[in-house]
Amino acid sequence: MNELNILYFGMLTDITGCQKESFQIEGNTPISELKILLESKYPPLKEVEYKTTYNRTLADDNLPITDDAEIALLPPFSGG
Amino acid sequence: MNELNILYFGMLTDITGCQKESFQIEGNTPISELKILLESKYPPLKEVEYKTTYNRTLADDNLPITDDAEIALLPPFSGG
Amino acid sequence: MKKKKKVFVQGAIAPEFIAESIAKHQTKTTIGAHDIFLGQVRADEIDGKTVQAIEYTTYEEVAENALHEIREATFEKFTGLTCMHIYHSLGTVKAGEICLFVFVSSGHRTEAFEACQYLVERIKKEVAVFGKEIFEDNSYTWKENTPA
Amino acid sequence: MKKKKKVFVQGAIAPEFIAESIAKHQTKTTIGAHDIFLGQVRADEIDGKTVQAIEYTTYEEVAENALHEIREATFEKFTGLTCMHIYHSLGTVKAGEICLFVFVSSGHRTEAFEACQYLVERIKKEVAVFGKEIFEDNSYTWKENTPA
Repeated sequence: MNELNILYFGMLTDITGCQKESFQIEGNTPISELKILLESKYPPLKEVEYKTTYNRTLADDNLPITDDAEIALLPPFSGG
Repeated sequence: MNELNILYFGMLTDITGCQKESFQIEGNTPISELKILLESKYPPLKEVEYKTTYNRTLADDNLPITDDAEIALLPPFSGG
Repeated sequence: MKKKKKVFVQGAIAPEFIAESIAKHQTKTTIGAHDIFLGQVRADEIDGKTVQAIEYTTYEEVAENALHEIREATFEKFTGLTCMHIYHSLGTVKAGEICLFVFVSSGHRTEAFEACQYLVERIKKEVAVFGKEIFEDNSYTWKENTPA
Repeated sequence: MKKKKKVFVQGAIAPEFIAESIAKHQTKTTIGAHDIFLGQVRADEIDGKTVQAIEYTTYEEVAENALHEIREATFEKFTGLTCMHIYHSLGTVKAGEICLFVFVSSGHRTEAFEACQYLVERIKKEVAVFGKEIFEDNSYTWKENTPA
């Protein structure tokens, strides 16, 4: 099992009601699977666009999560 | 006869040695004729590029000078 | 690899800070042109309510990595650049105040213009900053950036 | 026809003056983007001598007429502009100091960028200003503008 620290930003915090949470998953779970788990916990996540980082680097959906990691869900950026 | 006040700017003042001078010409002389007169007074003027204004408006060579006017010779601009 | 420069500042960017940045460049006498972009918070009206302020948050390490990469790419693309400075606000910035300051210097004007615009587009698109537009009644909406 | 605005200032343009201009725009809350171009005098080396300063002269009425026309044309071409300010130095401006300050503001960034660059190109090309580059030994050469 991997112990994940999941961070939510911007409008996603309105959906999750929190900015971070802990989450346990099987070793080698791909990002795409984690997204399905989170989207079933927070159904409105399915309706919005977001990117995912794995240990602070943008990650593709098929990347497997191989360690205790920091995962972040980032909605479209709106700086400036 | 028209009494002209002729102004020189920028590098042209190196050629003429002055920034302004008075000059008398026949009525209805076109700008082109005035330029020939000035270029014969200051031969290096023939070698340089310049524009002419007639009473503070850019003037074509064929425009006749019909009054006592302010004529200026302007080399290429180099502001900024 | 150059060291990562400090980009994020708490609250609005003061005009005096911009003046100091400009003044610091007066010893660099190969510079002929500066282009400065400033983002200012608009009091937009949205569904009958007026934006009073934007509250900015960031995923700081991820944003700084992106900024570092953008900076390096800009120096590579515009080889005549002398300097480049980027500052972005975090926290609350009121309508009329400045939240983004991008400052590019070069020998000649065309590179300064092009590099500045290139930087601003990439910053808006690629840097993990989130703006929350706050209305007078403390309700809010999440800011969306328009494409250039 | 709007009244002609004062463009020419004696000597260098101070960073504090730029800060004050920026601060004055903080009450205009429809502005989302400012683009500022600054021309700075370069210490160019020409035939082994180094430029210490540029001395600017103008045919003031003709220059102001051209600037007025450029300003009107810019407002017509870029209809989303909120403000436009142009300042140019006359007299001596030392290397490292600022001689041109063009300041454009609009709701969104693209117009500010495009209008500012458009203005700077037209000013350099169409406004009767003449720069004399002064070397350390008080000899000089007449400045020539490069096309963009």
